[in-house]
Amino acid sequence: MAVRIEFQRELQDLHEQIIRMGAAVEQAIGLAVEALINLDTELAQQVIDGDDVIDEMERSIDRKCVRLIALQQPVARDLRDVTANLKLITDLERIADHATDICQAVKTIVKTHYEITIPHDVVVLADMTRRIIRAALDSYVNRNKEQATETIRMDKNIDKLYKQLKRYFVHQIEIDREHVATLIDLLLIAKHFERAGDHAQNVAEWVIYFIEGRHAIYEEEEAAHAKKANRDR
Amino acid sequence: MAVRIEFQRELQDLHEQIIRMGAAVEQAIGLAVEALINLDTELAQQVIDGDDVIDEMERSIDRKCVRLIALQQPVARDLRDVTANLKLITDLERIADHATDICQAVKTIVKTHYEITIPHDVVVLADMTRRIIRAALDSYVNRNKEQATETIRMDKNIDKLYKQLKRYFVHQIEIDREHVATLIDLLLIAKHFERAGDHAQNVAEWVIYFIEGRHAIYEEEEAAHAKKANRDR
Amino acid sequence: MSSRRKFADAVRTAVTWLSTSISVFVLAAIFVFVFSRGWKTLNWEILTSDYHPKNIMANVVDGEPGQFARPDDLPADAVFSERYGFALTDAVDHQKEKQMVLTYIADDSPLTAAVNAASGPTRGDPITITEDVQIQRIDYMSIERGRKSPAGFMGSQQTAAETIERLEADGESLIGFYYQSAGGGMMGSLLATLMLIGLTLAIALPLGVSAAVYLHELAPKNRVTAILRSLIEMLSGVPSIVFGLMGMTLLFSVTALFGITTQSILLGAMTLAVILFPVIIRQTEEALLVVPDGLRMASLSLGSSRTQMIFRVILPNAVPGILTATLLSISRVIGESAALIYTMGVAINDKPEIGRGGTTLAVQIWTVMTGEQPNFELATAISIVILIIVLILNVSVKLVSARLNRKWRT
Amino acid sequence: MQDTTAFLAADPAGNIFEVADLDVYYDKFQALKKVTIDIPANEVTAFIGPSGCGKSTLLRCFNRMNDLIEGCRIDGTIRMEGTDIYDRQTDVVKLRTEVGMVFQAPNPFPMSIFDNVAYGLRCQGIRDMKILRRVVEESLKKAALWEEAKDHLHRNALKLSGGQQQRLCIARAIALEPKVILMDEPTSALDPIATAHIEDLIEDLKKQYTIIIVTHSMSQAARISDKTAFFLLGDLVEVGETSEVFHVPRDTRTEDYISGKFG
Amino acid sequence: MQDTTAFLAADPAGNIFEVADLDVYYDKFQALKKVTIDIPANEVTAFIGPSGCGKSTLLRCFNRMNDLIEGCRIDGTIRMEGTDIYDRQTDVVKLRTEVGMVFQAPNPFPMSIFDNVAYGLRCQGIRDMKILRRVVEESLKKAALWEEAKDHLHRNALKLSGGQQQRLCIARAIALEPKVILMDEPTSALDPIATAHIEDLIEDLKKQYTIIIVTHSMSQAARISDKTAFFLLGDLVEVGETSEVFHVPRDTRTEDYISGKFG
Amino acid sequence: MKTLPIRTSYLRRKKIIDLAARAIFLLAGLIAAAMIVLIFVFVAGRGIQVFLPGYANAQNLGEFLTGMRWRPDLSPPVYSVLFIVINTVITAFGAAVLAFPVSVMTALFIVKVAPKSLRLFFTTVVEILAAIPSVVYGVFAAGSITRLVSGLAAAFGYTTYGGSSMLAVILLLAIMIFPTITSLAIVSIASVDRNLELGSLALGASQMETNFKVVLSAAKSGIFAGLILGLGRAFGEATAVSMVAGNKMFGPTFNLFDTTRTLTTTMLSGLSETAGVDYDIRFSIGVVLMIVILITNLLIRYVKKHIGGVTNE
Ligand SMILES: Nc1ncnc2c1ncn2[C@@H]1O[C@H](COP(=O)(O)OP(=O)(O)OP(=O)(O)O)[C@@H](O)[C@H]1O
Ligand SMILES: Nc1ncnc2c1ncn2[C@@H]1O[C@H](COP(=O)(O)OP(=O)(O)OP(=O)(O)O)[C@@H](O)[C@H]1O
Ligand SMILES: [Mg+2]
Ligand SMILES: [Mg+2]
Ligand SMILES: O=P([O-])([O-])[O-]
Repeated sequence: MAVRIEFQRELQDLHEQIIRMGAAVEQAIGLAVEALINLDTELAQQVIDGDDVIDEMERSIDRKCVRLIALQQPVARDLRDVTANLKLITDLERIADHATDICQAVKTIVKTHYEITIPHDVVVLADMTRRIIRAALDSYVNRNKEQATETIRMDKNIDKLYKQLKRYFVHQIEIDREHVATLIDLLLIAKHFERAGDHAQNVAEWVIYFIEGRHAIYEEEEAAHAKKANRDR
Repeated sequence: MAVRIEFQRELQDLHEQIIRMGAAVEQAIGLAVEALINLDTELAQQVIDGDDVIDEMERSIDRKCVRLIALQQPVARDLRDVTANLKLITDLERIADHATDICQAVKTIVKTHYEITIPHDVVVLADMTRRIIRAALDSYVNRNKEQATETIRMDKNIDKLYKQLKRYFVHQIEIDREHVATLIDLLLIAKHFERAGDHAQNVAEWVIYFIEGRHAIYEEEEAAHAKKANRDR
Repeated sequence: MSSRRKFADAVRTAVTWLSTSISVFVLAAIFVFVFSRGWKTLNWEILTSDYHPKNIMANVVDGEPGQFARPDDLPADAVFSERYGFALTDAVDHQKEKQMVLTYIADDSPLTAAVNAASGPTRGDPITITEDVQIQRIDYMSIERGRKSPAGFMGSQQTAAETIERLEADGESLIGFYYQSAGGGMMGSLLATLMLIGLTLAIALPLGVSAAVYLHELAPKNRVTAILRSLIEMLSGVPSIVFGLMGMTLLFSVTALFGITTQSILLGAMTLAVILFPVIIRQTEEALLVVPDGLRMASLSLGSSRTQMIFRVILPNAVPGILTATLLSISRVIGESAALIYTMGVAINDKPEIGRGGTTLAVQIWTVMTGEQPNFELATAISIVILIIVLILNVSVKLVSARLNRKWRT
Repeated sequence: MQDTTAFLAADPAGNIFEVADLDVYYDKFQALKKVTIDIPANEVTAFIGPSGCGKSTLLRCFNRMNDLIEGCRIDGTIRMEGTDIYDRQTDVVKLRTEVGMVFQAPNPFPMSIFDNVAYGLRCQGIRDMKILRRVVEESLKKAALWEEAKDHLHRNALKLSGGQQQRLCIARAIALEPKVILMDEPTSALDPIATAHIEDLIEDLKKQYTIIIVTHSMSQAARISDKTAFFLLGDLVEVGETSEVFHVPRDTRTEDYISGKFG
Repeated sequence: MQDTTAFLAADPAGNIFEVADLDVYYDKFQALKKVTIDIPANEVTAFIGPSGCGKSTLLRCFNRMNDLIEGCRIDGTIRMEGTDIYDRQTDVVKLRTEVGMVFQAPNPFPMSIFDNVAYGLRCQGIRDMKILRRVVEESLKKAALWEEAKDHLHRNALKLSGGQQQRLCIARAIALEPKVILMDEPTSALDPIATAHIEDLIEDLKKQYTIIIVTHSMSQAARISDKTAFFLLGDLVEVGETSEVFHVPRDTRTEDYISGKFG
Repeated sequence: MKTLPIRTSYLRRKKIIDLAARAIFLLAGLIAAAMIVLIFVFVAGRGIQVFLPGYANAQNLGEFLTGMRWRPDLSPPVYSVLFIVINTVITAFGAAVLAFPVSVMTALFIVKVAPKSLRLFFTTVVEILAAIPSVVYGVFAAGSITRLVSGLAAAFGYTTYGGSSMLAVILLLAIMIFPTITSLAIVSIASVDRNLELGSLALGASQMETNFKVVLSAAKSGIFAGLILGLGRAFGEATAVSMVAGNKMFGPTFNLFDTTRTLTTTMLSGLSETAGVDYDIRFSIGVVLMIVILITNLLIRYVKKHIGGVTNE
């Protein structure tokens, strides 16, 4: 017979709220990608307007976490659960912010230069970002360490693609003087996607922290550190 | 007579650790600015190498916060203290990350084009960023709501300056084909400073949350929201 | 531990062992004394017979002498009549008077078939005498004088030997005899004791328990109650002899209302009831005290009235305590002497009545001990009876209070 | 309800008790000082504060158990659904059937489980076994004890474990269909597991009853109550939503107390 | 120390107690089952677990208070600094001067504060008032009671408040300069403020003494202990650094217990 | 709204029954409490009577209180009580001095030292001693203590009146008050908090040190209550004492082997008629006896308060 039913219910509530927030964030990024591809300002504006809702979601979850800690004083798994949530929503919110920024940029692009085709790689990057966010959220929903690790791995590719894109844009700007502003905006958009991917990776790391009780990167970096220290000698 | 001496001591410890981390982050940004102005790759590398230390600091503080919550089960002010810390170090770490990215960019710039003069406004932006970080940390150390509010206000100027700079760079790129890569890097550096400023603002917001028990932006946005809702009708 | 500490410990232990053995020794001494002196005396007879001997005059139906043989197991000090088939022994009774006891009677001795000679409705009723009666006088047809003559104390013969010799020598036939039942019994005191116990409890228990309930459950916790309480407490410090005095002044006037003008069992019972108030109140209160306060709170918070609380929750739980109080009271009644000496008198009454005086077993001991010649035999015999009753009560109290204690465990 | 008097009597804000300017004295000692507090219906209100601050004293005012304490004097008013319970005409015995109470140490009567629960009803003159049986079953079910007890209804209640006994005491109070259940440190004699069960039960009961609970455990107050009132030396220092009180207390004394610092 | 035997005797890992395969029986009932645990010196070790799991039983083994319990039997070994305390040659009285104990309910002797603290010394044959006075003062200072008590050293100890009494009991134990102080739920009879004081004191004492504490309060174990051992039905389920046990317990039963779920 | 079928008629009846029952309980309490007052009033009233001028053969109060002779056989009879009071005090305290240490040690033994198997036995011994009625003690004393005393006296070259003597009284009383003191001591020692004892043991005291230093001092107040009770019994004991006192006609008696006379034996001596000076004077003695007991109680309370060196304030 399980006890502390009330607390279990509250924790359940919290998870649902986070999943809802995750869904909202995912949607925001999804819409941002669409707005970008179709250069749809209306859609972009929709995302921008929606950001407030996500911000409010974050704060509400924040409050809920702190309230749970204050009132229910969880320990062990329960505490890791709450603190991981507390940290992870920052990242979710950040992703949404980046979606907003992307949409802002889309609006600027449309305003300055309507007839541009979005480079294919940006679309790929956007898609990868959407996928990594989805993966991170899935790993959260399923409390699945493998999925989380996979998510972290995905970010590497995003970073690689972004670097590629950056070189591409520098080149493009050098040759296409007309569209400097737009290209720069596109570059910044890519940067935003890359950043969003980073945050998704963070979410996955928090999932691992929740499951394992320690920071995922910790050991890896520890090892890296040790290696470096060795090298430095 | 104060009781729970041990807990008070641990909390004190935590504060000192955060202040140390803050100092390290401030220094990182400071050095990044210097590296940028003098285009000093060695300094830049130093900042990049130092990032690991700051990352480890974040994780250590993270662990300490969670341990404090688990073991000491703080409530009220103490709990706000710990949770605010838990959130705020994410931002501090992010600032340091941006410092690293700036230094990374500095290295690229030096590699591609040595003889550039950094636009004055970038230096101003860098300086403002350094100041806002210092202000945020001061407000944290002094638990001072006025300082924190002031910090938040400072970010407005940074944002404004960044927008100005972006326009400047677009223009510059349009006219200076040779240095596209460098200029784009400079733009991204500016973006990083702007972002760092954003995070400093977040730190200040957490300070206010700690003092007030509610999110600083909350009411403001609430008001904004209400206004918007009115407008929408 | 240092050897000095070990030695000190050993000394301390030895002291406690020694002290305790004193009490065991004393108890053993008392029992040995009482039983060794009283056990011989104690028998069914003495339990059921009266204290005051009864005098009986009888005529023998057929007093012709026969020929009897002295039985072998007759003790040497018994004097045997070969013609009439009985034996007498010299003895001293509980009042230290010389007696001749019929120690043997043959199956067809003339004494076995006798009729009541005293005038009255029972005249002519057959009488069977048994051994151990005290023969005062034997009437016989004297050869010498040719008429009815007495032998024994009422004649001039003072000893069994003289009496038998007289009968053997001079007795043509037996006519009748006069004897005393053994007496020295405790039946009357036993009955008086039982009556006293019943009466005392009937008065003391309801009052005592009610008073305890009042003090513990209802009384406001203020000065007045504290004073009431200490007044009752003081009662237990008053020596019982003073209660005797009180009985004779205060309660005497109460019994006078019932038309009783002498010392009486009722007066004794009322006096004892007062003595027992503190005992019963304390025992009951103790039992009430063990009832956890939570139960009272619980009962009241469930909307019961005080009275409902008392009768449904408190008293049922105090029953073992009240039982203990009862047993202790009985014990006290049985043991009490000084107060009763004043209120019930010292005269042993074989037919006790509520409105008349009498002695309890304890007072009977006092009476027989303070006569001209202390009668240790009877006193110790009664003591044995008292001790046995007291022991039984003691064990019962233990069983009851063990139950009381068990109840609140877990 | 359109009737104005009824409207005035009924509490507009959904408070079942309204305490105004309550002073309680034990002889000369003032245990509560000008306490004014509203107790909302169908919520859990927790009283916290250091030992001797008057929590239990206030609790006992609600069913007038203080009447039983010598020298206890009360000033001010306590209204239950609009009527002053310290009025001369108030039937104290009836009040106590409407305001049940559960004590610190489980105190079942030394009778069978059934008789325990039926006790209050019998005191009200209800003898009908059909009714008794129905109410006992319902009450035990509400107190989450039915499953464990249904096969031993006639076993002595003292055989139950501490936690079960406490639930029995709750069932006993529920049997009278009270509006309010007062609990004075109901779990301080229990181990953590039994405590967790009682807390779950309280969570469940608050849908139907108003619950006022005194507790020494701040974390318990935090966990289970909707409102928390903090007392200090007879003063009501602060009362508010529990989440507020434990997150952003308004008074520094509350702050210090709940975070374990003092003075 | 170069002496090898001394080196062997002294514990390499800094453990003051080493319990190996300890079984404790009360008549037929086995209260502890093959318990193996090391108690590190100069740290606070907390024993937690549900009622009846054997915490107190194990605690009482360390100063052999179990010897006083009828029918209590012990198998296995407990070494204190390398020597078996259940050896025949062990002087129990001496052991108890080295392993002090503080009980659940404060139990000062009905004597003056001074005599309470001096009691243990006097039992050891120390009569010199100069020494006694010095030790009493030091002990009271260490127990953070000196300031409150120094002006009433000859007042009856029963006049102190519960928390002060408990600190007095700690001072009393300290006076004998023990190596270990055992505490069996030392604050469960105290209010939160007094509890906080005792906890601070424990924090302070652990620099000089090894402390083993049994507690029902998981949050207390979390707050003050360095190591936590969790018992269940006579089994030692888990022992480890407190921060680990409360953050990442290895056993799900520990997890369930400390987070208040069960079964 | 309540669904319970509660009848108001029942509730009204409940209230009336409640009030009536309470009145009855109160009455019982008042009666019990009034008795002691009535005793004083009535006994003292009758006791004072003999000194009042209207009384036939009225006695002189001063002589009654200060004289050293009790001669009801003279004419006019002489009744004076001072030497009897002195004798009473000597015998009672003598008995207490003998019994008290033995009692306390025995109680300690029974509760703390005796092996568990013997504990019940010894407890029972004390309980039986307590339950034995005083007349039985009297018979025992008259039959055996007196013999012991006369043997002892012979050894010291004294003669006694068949063993009836002050020493016999003291021994008898010591035996009689022993169980009283012991049982109270047992109760108070047994109720000493086990935790105190464990506390002492945990401080490295041995079991015996604990018993003497901690247990006894914690049980102090109960033990003294026992002493008071025992002394009360010694003062008030009548029947048993009068079987061995010998009732000396003058005094006071300081020789252990000489006969003595106590207040209670005087009250029981020559009890024949129930009227006249010789009877009424017993009430005066009763008053004296109660005053003596009262003074003794106050005295012991005072001593107890100032024993042990720990101020309770
Ligand atoms: N019956 C009483 N007589 C006299 N004073 C009392 C009585 N009951 C309580 N007090 C005093 O009133 C004050 C408040 O007592 P109360 O029992 O309400 O405190 P509390 O907050 O419930 O404390 P705790 O947490 O210890 O139960 C205390 O100082 C107490 O000493
Ligand atoms: N003296 C005893 N005789 C018999 N059984 C005992 C005795 N003391 C304890 N036990 C049993 O041994 C088991 C362990 O008892 P112990 O007192 O060590 O538990 P605990 O964990 O300290 O519990 P708590 O938290 O209730 O103090 C329990 O089941 C208890 O019933
Ligand atoms: Mg209370
Ligand atoms: Mg225990
Ligand atoms: O969202 P970031 O500012 O951390 O890139």
